This record gives sequence, structure tokens and C-alpha cells, in this order.
Amino acid sequence: MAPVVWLRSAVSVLGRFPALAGVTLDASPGEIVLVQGPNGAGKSTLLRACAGLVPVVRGEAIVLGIDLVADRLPVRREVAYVGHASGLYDEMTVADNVTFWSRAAGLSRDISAASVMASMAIAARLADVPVGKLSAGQKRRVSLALAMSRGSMLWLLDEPHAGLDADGRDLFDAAVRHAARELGVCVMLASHELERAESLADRTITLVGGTVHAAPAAENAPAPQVGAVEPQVTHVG
Amino acid sequence: MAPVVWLRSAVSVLGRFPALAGVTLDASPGEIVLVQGPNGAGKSTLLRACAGLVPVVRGEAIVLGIDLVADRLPVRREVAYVGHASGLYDEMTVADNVTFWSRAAGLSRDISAASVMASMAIAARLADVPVGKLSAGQKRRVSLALAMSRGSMLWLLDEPHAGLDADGRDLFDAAVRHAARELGVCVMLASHELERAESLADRTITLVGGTVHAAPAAENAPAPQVGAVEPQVTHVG
Amino acid sequence: MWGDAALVAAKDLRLELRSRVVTNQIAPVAVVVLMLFGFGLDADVGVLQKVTPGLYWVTVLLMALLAIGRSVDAEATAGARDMLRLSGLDPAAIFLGKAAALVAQLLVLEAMLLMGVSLFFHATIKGYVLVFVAGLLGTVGLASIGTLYGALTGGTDSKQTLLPLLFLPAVAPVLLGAVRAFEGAFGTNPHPDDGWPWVRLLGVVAIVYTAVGTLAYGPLLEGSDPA
Amino acid sequence: MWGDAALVAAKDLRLELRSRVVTNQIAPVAVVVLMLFGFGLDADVGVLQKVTPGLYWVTVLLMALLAIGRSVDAEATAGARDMLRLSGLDPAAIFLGKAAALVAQLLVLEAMLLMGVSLFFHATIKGYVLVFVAGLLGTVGLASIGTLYGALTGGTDSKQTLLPLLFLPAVAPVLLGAVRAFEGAFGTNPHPDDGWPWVRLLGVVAIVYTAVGTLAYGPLLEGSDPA
Amino acid sequence: MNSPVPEKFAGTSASRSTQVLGAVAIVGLALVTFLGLAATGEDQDQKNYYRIMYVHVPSAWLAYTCFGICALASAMYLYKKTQWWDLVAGASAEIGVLFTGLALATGMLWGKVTWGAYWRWDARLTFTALMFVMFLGYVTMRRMPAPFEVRAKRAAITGLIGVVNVPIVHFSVNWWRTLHQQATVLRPDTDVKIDGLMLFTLLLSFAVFHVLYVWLMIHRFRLGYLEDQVESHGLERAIAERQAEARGPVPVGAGQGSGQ
Amino acid sequence: MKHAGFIYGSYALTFGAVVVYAVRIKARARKLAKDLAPKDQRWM
Ligand code: HEM
Ligand SMILES: Nc1ncnc2c1ncn2[C@@H]1O[C@H](COP(=O)(O)OP(=O)(O)OP(=O)(O)O)[C@@H](O)[C@H]1O
Ligand SMILES: Nc1ncnc2c1ncn2[C@@H]1O[C@H](COP(=O)(O)OP(=O)(O)OP(=O)(O)O)[C@@H](O)[C@H]1O
Ligand SMILES: [Mg+2]
Ligand SMILES: [Mg+2]
Repeated sequence: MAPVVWLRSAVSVLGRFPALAGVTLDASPGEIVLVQGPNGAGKSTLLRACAGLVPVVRGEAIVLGIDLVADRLPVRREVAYVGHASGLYDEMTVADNVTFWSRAAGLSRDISAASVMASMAIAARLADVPVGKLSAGQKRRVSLALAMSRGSMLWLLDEPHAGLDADGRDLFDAAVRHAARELGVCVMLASHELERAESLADRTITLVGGTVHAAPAAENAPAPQVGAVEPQVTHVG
Repeated sequence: MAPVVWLRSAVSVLGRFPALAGVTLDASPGEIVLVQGPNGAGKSTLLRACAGLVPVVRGEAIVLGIDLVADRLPVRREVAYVGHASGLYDEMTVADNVTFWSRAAGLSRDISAASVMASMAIAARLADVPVGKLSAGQKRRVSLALAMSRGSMLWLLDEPHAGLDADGRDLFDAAVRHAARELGVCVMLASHELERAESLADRTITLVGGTVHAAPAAENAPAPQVGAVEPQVTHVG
Repeated sequence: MWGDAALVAAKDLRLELRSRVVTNQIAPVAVVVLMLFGFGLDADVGVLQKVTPGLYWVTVLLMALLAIGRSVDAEATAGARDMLRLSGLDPAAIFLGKAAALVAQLLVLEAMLLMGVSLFFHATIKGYVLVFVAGLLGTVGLASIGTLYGALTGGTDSKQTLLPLLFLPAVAPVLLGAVRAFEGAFGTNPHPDDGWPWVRLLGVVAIVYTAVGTLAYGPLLEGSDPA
Repeated sequence: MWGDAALVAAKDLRLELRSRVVTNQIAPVAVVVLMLFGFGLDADVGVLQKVTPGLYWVTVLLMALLAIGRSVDAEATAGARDMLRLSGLDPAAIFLGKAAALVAQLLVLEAMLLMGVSLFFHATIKGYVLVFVAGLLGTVGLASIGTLYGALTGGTDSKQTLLPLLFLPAVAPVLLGAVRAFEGAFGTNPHPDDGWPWVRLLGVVAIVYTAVGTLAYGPLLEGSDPA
Repeated sequence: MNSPVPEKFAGTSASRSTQVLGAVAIVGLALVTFLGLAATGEDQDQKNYYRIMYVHVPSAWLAYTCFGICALASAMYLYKKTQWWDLVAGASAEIGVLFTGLALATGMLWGKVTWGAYWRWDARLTFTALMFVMFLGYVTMRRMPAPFEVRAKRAAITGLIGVVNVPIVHFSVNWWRTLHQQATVLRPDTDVKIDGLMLFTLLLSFAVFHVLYVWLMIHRFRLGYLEDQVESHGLERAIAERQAEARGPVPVGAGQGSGQ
Repeated sequence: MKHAGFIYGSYALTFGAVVVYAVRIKARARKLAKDLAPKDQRWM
């Protein structure tokens, strides 16, 4: 199967700093890939680049069949991304937030806020509490539940375990496994909780200084099909 | 030795919600106490109450010899607290932030920003980067380094491991052990990474629904000395 | 796209309903500002009446700035911007929705302010239709410029650019046109033209900026947080 | 305490230097407001000159509102407030430092505005000393009242906007005194008194509110985060 | 602290004293209305409009009293830190807002008939309006949810600052010579200028309004106390509920806290 | 009387507002007191 994420010497720059300094990477449908590495290695930037939030300025990047170098905007609505910050509206209640973001994502009106909340076992009493009042873990659960409800084929999760309690972790891991195994979703997660994350992942990639340090398998898939893109090799650094 | 943290049926309210619903707890100098429990159990609120950031409205609370029910303000400058959010000024550089907060805490001018940064192995190149640009783990390191530099006898750390890489964790654990063993600092940490945290802690307390669910030892220390406080038992509920 | 715009507008109005900042807090402020103007210029009633349209629109501008601040703050955190970008909402829809919510809030404020002005400044409205049309068009112009301006200033890095200076030439014609139109409507205009010609200016500006916003909001939302 | 105050003031000014919100965002708004009045009243220079002091201070007031909002925003996130509370900084020092930084920023704006006014409104300054003293005292009054109320209303769910509701009424005497003093200095005062008596009022307000702020800032900072 | 409420008054904020005060206030107001609208004669230049005075002036003065008491109670709160003083301050300020509003409204009606406009840019009018807005802010602030001590301390400081407006309003006519009536009764030189019956009516009205104030204060204070009580009972209940939640089945993964 | 409406109106407004306010606080007190035991209803 064609890789969902296909990067060849991808470079991304934050300010003037090349947070990704030439990353080559394949991830296939149904695969759970753990991205690990020291602080500041570029893990978050890698996930954000795949989500189309950060431009890839050198190299090649094709995600979900979309060429990010040519136009990264279309990929955004296709991925499910959870970053370090929640981005929910603090002043709006949990239910209102869930409803708004589900509608915005074009989810069917049949999917109720309650059912989204239930997917991460968020207590019903919290539905009417403003998100700003939630505990860290409760907020995290809302973000994860929203992301997982999008029906995306690529999940990009930045330290998803952070803040979750034991139950939450089990629930989350089960959801990820189910998505990968049953639905063929490709999951990339960055994490520092190596034991937990490695037991969940099929494969681990170590990022150091913006480049892949050690990947167990050589990345050798051919470029996936894209609209009208000639694979041009522009290796940098 | 008199306990550093001495709580008896302490209640704290957020909005109208009793996030702490009667917590009884002792923590002694040199002790590392892990606070665990499900999301929303009140771990963060407990740490914030001990730091004097959230009022204790029922019960008794004496921290570092200061009666929090009578006046919780004096305790604030005595503790080292790191919460979920960093609170650093995003627009100011790391060095400027470190300098400002160290001076504010009354640290000697001899202690340079570089030496504070070194305590959590923060790369020197980051000194001139605005804090808002740092990666999650880098930011966490700055917060921890600042807290640990205050020379406080009570460290209140909310999920300190979150965001730290393997090196950072080792560094942090070593610093905590050193502070507790050599300097007699009392450390309370909330965490969901039970394995790591339990290996660091001397004792684990489980908080569920705002009350201590299972503490291995009965809390039976007498009230520590305080200015002019009669220990009055005001159990609630 | 219209559905998305309605969704966003409803969301912004819901945020307002929850906090009631505009109705309960910005509105009284508007009244107080008017009073300060009135008292600051009390010297003679003639001057006061002459400057009433100007004071009215300056007050509206201040209210608009506060309201825009609120509208921008809602999406100000890095996380919220990401969510919005990933949401699948058409940027044009986001722009239209946010501007519409702003128009709704400002119109309520302006109606109140108009009552205040006629009570306290003894302004007598001679042309109701003119006031209504000029008010509406001026508000649409302000709201769309404001929403654009918000996108420019919302991201952290753009604060260091001079982009916000664009606000200046954009908002000046709106305020000017609106003031002139109101001078016509209040009968305080020394010139014989009755204000309607200015309405055309307001209409053009409203249309142009709504169009510009609809097209440019995407790139702005995009470019406003380079980190 | 003075050292702490200087530390806080330096920090606030550094934040402004990095973000340039006052220079890039607030100053243009001030220019728009002045232009608006200028165009609105250009027909008659006599009126324009008569109301110049009033317009000047009303504009200063608007800018002060925006700048105070900014100063409050710096500590608006939950984390930043916690840090400040735990910092061991004397609240009085925080107050003095924040107010001083605000005074510095406002003085720069006022100087620019003064040039604008004399250029566009043909205002001729007759009493430079009076303008300077009245401007300084008025600004100190504005800044201390603003910082005080910023703490009073910051951190609540409705931060920027409860602020003006409480701030504007308190600020009325400042505005009044400053306008009268400037009328004296610009020679537009119809009354023969030359404006100096008003400086006394400004001085009293500045001193009273600086004192109140120094004493009350602690409890206010304390109380401002109800959650 | 709590003494039993007589059976008769249970479930209300009334008591023997409020019944008496209420009766006195009603009789007094009836008398003031009679004297004010019928018994007193016409004024030379004001004709009959001046009759508004008997409600306008006492309202304004009572507002001063209200804010004065609010400030006093605020200071006492900061000194004693008791709920009683906080409640007194809050009750007094709220009543003060009511009467400032009435002084404004009646003044505007009066202005319409004498000046021909509801509003003029006069120092007293402006500062009265500002005082109104300020205490409106005070009352709003008291309603924002916050822990008791936090809210009370903030309110106390705001109340103390707000009272500065009272002398400003009072002396504004001397500082800025303007339209509004200069002091007629409370003049520095005690040479009272108005007719005997008019003066009596005005003073009576003043007294009656203050009786009304005491009556309102008692009720508003009791309401404030009830609000605090309900809140604290709600808290007890919430604490009990949360403790029950804790005693319930231990969530998986959360219960095996063992320590060493 | 000329302008009788304004004169009577001011009296009516004053007394009316006081009555409305009084009725409202008394009603609210009644409502809140319902949930409290008599001993908890009064400060003194
Ligand atoms: C909106 C309009 C008005 C407001 C806000 C207002 C406000 C006040 C206030 C606050 C006072 C108490 C002054 C003090 O003793 O400190 C007062 C007193 C008084 N007002 Fe007015 N007023 C208004 C209109 C008028 C008008 C139109 C008249 C009659 C021409 C009037 C006649 C008086 C008189 C006779 C007193 C008693 C003065 C004294 O003995 O000090 N007021 N008013
Ligand atoms: N404007 C800038 N100037 C200099 N360096 C920058 C700038 N913006 C970002 N960086 C650097 O880019 C890197 C971003 O890395 P990223 O956030 O992807 O790290 P990460 O691997 O997710 O780290 P963590 O484990 O801490 O989350 C950091 O090293 C950061 O210091
Ligand atoms: N205004 C409010 N209304 C209702 N509930 C609230 C309010 N504010 C806080 N809470 C609740 O109080 C609790 C706060 O808990 P706290 O943040 O201490 O949890 P925690 O144990 O740190 O959880 P986590 O593991 O997720 O960090 C949460 O359950 C939250 O939902
Ligand atoms: Mg990261
Ligand atoms: Mg927590």
C-alpha cells in the first residue's frame, strides 16, 4: 500500500531555525509509528509539518496523497492532530465546544456531543462546565475525543499520554489500536513515555537535531500517487 | 520533625465545586510524596492549596509553619511550585525570563541566568530565543530550573516529568533526590507516570474525588508550631 | 460556506452571551465615554452639537476596538489558531461569521448610543433612514476592517511588523463618511449636501473590505503565526 | 522595594519593546481619532482650536485604555499570575513598576500627539512648563488609576471590559483638570485663570491614587483570580 | 449567634422591627406626598415644579448616606474581616444605587420642565452620573463568583475608593460654577433661604427617606445573609456529594496506590 | 398645574421604584429561606 506519510529530506524552518533538517520517513496505513527523541529534536515540528501547519521548504513531502510542498492547505482538513495546547474555547462549556468543533469538521449532526465525550469517558457532569475550569487531564480527554471523532486516516498525536490517568491511557491505547488494526488508520505519535508508547507502536523513529537518527527499516517506498507532481529530488543538509 | 505540610480535613472550592473535599495529610522534611489519582481528583488543587494559591475554606492547613486558613499569602514566597502552565513571558527571551524571575525571587545577583539554565541542561543557544518559541520540553526545563533555584524547603511539582526527555527526567530525578536527601527538602509531586514517579517517591497518596483514598500510613502528627493558632478540630462532612 | 459562516457567528455570539461583556460592560462604558466628551466640551452647546457626529463615531470606534479585541482574543492562543486551521472551515466563512457577529453586537451598541446621544447631546435626528443606512454600512465596514485587523494582530510574530498600520488608511474613510452622513442626518452639517453622497462611500468601503476580507482572511490566518 | 519596582517597570518596557503593541497598534488609532476630529471640524478653525485640549485628552484617554489593557494582558494567563504571586515581589512594587512603565509609554504617545495637534490643529502652546507639568501629573494619575483597576478587574472572566466601567468614572477629575490646564496653556481658555490652579487638582489625584494603589494592590492582585 | 426566629417570621426577612419601621415609612411618605403636592404653596419663580424637590433632594442625600455607610462598613470589614460588615456594605451600596438612580431620574424630569432639556452638561449632573456608574460597577463586582474573602476584600476597597465621589458631587457646584442649584439648605452660612413649611416638608421627607433606608437595609442585609447561607449550605452538600463519589467503587488504575 | 405629569410622575417613579425593589428583595428572601432551617435564616 502507498505510504500515508512520505517524506524525503524534508526541511521545515521556524523563524530562522531549521527545526526539521532533512527528514526522510515513510508511514503506511494501519501502522503506529512512535517518534521519540530529546527535547527540541523536532518531533512536534514533524507532526505539525505533516498536518500542514508548518511549511516544508525543502525536500519532498506527500501526506495522504497531497503534495505539501506544492500546497499544504488541503491536508489540514484530512488529518486528526492533537498538539501540546488544547485550543478549545476556555469560556465555552465542554458540550458547546464539542458541538462547535464537530460541526466545523463537517461531522454528521447525528453524532451527539455526548457520544463524542463518551469515547474518552468524560463524565457527563462536565458537559456544562467551561473548558477553562477543567483539570489538565480532562481537557486532554476532550481534545483527544474530538480528534478521534474526525474519521481521519492519519492521526498525529503529540504526547497524547501526557495528563491522562491510568484509565484514560488504557482507553486511548485501545482506541488507537482499534483504529490502526480495524480501520487502517496511520498513527504517528510523539512521546517521552517510552515504555508505554513503544508497547503501543509498531515502529520507533528517533529524531535528533531535526533528522532521523535511527529508523529500524530503511525508507524505500516509491513516491505515492499525487495529482500533478513530479518527484524532484532536492536534498538539503 | 514537625511536618512541612499538615492538613486536616482541608476543603478547597473552585467556583462552587469542592475540588478538595476534606484532605488529611502530613509530609515531613526530606520526604518525597507522590500524589496520584484519576483525572479531576484534585491533585493540582492540592498542590495549589499548599502553595497558597487556592484558599482553604474549611478544615486546617499548616504549611512551612504558616497557617493557611488564617493568612495564606506568606507561604507563597516560601514554596517552589511548578504547575501545568509555565507562566513565563512568551515574548521575552529565556535569559531575560530567568533573570527577571530570579531577581524577583530575591536570588543573589551572583547566580547568573546561565548557571540556572545549566541546572536543567538547557542549551546555551536558547538563551536568546523567546520562551514562546521553545519546544514543550525546553519550556518545562526552564520552569523547573527556576523553581529549583529558589532554595525553598517545599517543592510542589505538578506532573514534572511531562514533556521532559529521558535525559531531562534523569537530571530532574537526581536533583529531587539530592534536595530531599541532602538538604531535607520536602517534595510533593503529582504524576500519572506511576512507575517513574513511584521509584522516586518515598510514599504514595491516592486522591479520589477530592479526598485521600488510600494512604499507607495514618496521618497522626500533632499540629506543627504556628504563631498563634489553637488547633481546633473542625471536621466537615 | 454560508452554513459555516453561520456556525462561526453563532459561536462568537454564544461566547458573548456567556460572558455578556458587550451588553453589560462595553455598553455602560460607551455611555460614560459620551459623558466625558460632553463634559469635556460643555463650554458651549453649539460646539457640542456640532461635534456630536464625530464624538458618536469615535465612541463607536472605541467600542469596536474593545469588541474586536474580544473577538480576536477568542482565537488568540496558538492552540486555538491551529484548531481553526485544521477545522476544515473555509477561511472566508470564518471571516464572514466573525464579522457578522461583530456587526450584530455593534449594531446593538450603536442603537443604545444613539439614544444616549439624542438624550444627552440634544441631537435631533432629522433623517432616520439616512442614520439607519449609514449606520449599517459604516458598521459593516468597521466590522470587516476590524476582523481583518484582528487577524493581522492576533498572531504573535506579526506584532513586530508594520501591518497594523494598514488599519489607519482603511478605517479613516469609513469614519469620515459615517460622520459626514450623520452630520447630514442630524442637520448639523454646514454644507448643504444632505449626507447621502457619503453613504455611497460607506457602501463602497463596506463592499470592498468585505470582499477583501473574504479573499484575504485565509492567507492572513495562515501567515499570522509563522512559528 | 524600589529595586523591585524598577525590575517590574523594566520588564514591562522590555515586553513593549519586543512586541511594539503601543507603537504599532495604539499610536495609529490615536492618529485616526485626531484626523477624524480634524476633518470633522476643519470647516471652522475657531471651534477646532477651542476644543483642541478636550479632544487631545479624550484621545489620550482612549490610548490609555488600550495601553492599560495591554499591560494587564501581560499577566493575564493563569500561569503568569501564579508566577507573580509566588515571586515574592512586593505588590506595592509591582504596582509602582507597572504604573511607571505605563507612564513612560503614555508620555511618548502624548508627546507624539502634541506634535500632531500643533501641526494639524494649529494649536500654539503658550505655556510649555504648564503643558509639561499638567501632562506629567495627569499621566501619572491616569496610569495609577488604570493599573489599580486593571488589578481589580483582571483575571476575572471578563477581563478587559469591566476595567473601563470602573476606571472611567474615577478618571473624570483627571480629564477635567488636564483639559482646563491645557486650555490655559493653549490660551484658549475663556476664563482668565491660566490653568495652574488645575494643576493642583491633578497633583492631588496623582498622589492620592498612587498612594491608594501602593496600599491596595496586594489585596487586589490577590483577589483577582477567583477560580 | 443564631437565635430562633419567631414562628411568624420564619421564611421571610421581616421581623417586629421592620413591621414598625415599614408602617412609619408608609405613613411618613403619605404625609410627605400630601404636604409636598398639596399643602405647600407655590414658589415664585419655580411655580409648581419645585415640588419635585421633596423627592429629588432627599433621594440625593440618602444616596450620600448609603455610600457613606458603605464606605464605613468597608473600612470596618478591612479591619474586622467579618461577614457582617461585608453584608452591610453590600446592602447599603445597592440601596445607594437605587436612590442615586432616583435622584438622576427625578432631576432629569425637573430639568425638562425648568431647563427645557433632560440633560445639561453640568458638573453636579455629570459627577452624579459617574457616581451612579461607579457603584453600579461595585454592585456588579459583588455578584461575580469568587471565594468570600476574596470578593469581600475587593468590594471593600472599591467601596472605599468610590465614596470619594460623594464630596466631589456635593462640592462640584462650588468648584465649577454652573447651572445646578447651589446649596440651599446645607449652606456654609446657615442662613436658610426657604419658606418654613417648605423647609419642614423637606426635612420631614429627609427623615422619612432615612426611615425607609433602615427598613430596606434590614431586609437587604437579611437577604444577603440568606444568600451567603444558601451558598455555604450548597457547599456542604457539594462536599458530601464529592466525598460519596470518593467512597464509591475505586476507578481502575487509580486505586492501587501502595507506596513502599 | 402645568406639567403636572412631570411632578406626579416624579413622585410615582420614586415610590414605585422603591416598592418594586422592596417586593423583589422580600420575594427573593422568601425563596431562599425555603431551603434553610429556621435557625439558619437570621444573623441574630
Ligand atoms: C439629572 C439632573 C439632576 C441631578 C443628577 C441632580 C443631582 C442632585 C444632587 C446629587 C443633589 C444633592 C446635592 C448636595 O446637597 O450635595 C441635588 C440637590 C438639589 N437639586 Fe438636583 N439634580 C438634578 C437636577 C436638578 C434640577 C433640574 C433642579 C432644579 C432646578 C435641581 C434642584 C436641586 C436642589 C434645589 C437641590 C438641593 C440643593 C442643596 O441644598 O444642596 N436639581 N441634586
Ligand atoms: N524562532 C526560533 N528561533 C530559534 N529556535 C527556534 C525557534 N523556533 C523554534 N525553535 C527551536 O526549534 C525546535 C522546535 O522543536 P520541537 O518543538 O519540534 O521539539 P520537540 O521535539 O517537540 O521537543 P519536545 O520534546 O520538547 O516537545 C526547538 O529546539 C526550538 O528551540
Ligand atoms: N468552576 C468549576 N465548576 C465545576 N467543576 C470545576 C470547576 N473548577 C474546577 N472544577 C473541577 O475541579 C476539579 C479540579 O481538579 P484538579 O485540577 O485538581 O485535578 P487533577 O487531579 O489535577 O486532575 P488531572 O490529573 O487531570 O490534572 C476537576 O474535576 C474540575 O472539573
Ligand atoms: Mg514537542
Ligand atoms: Mg492536574
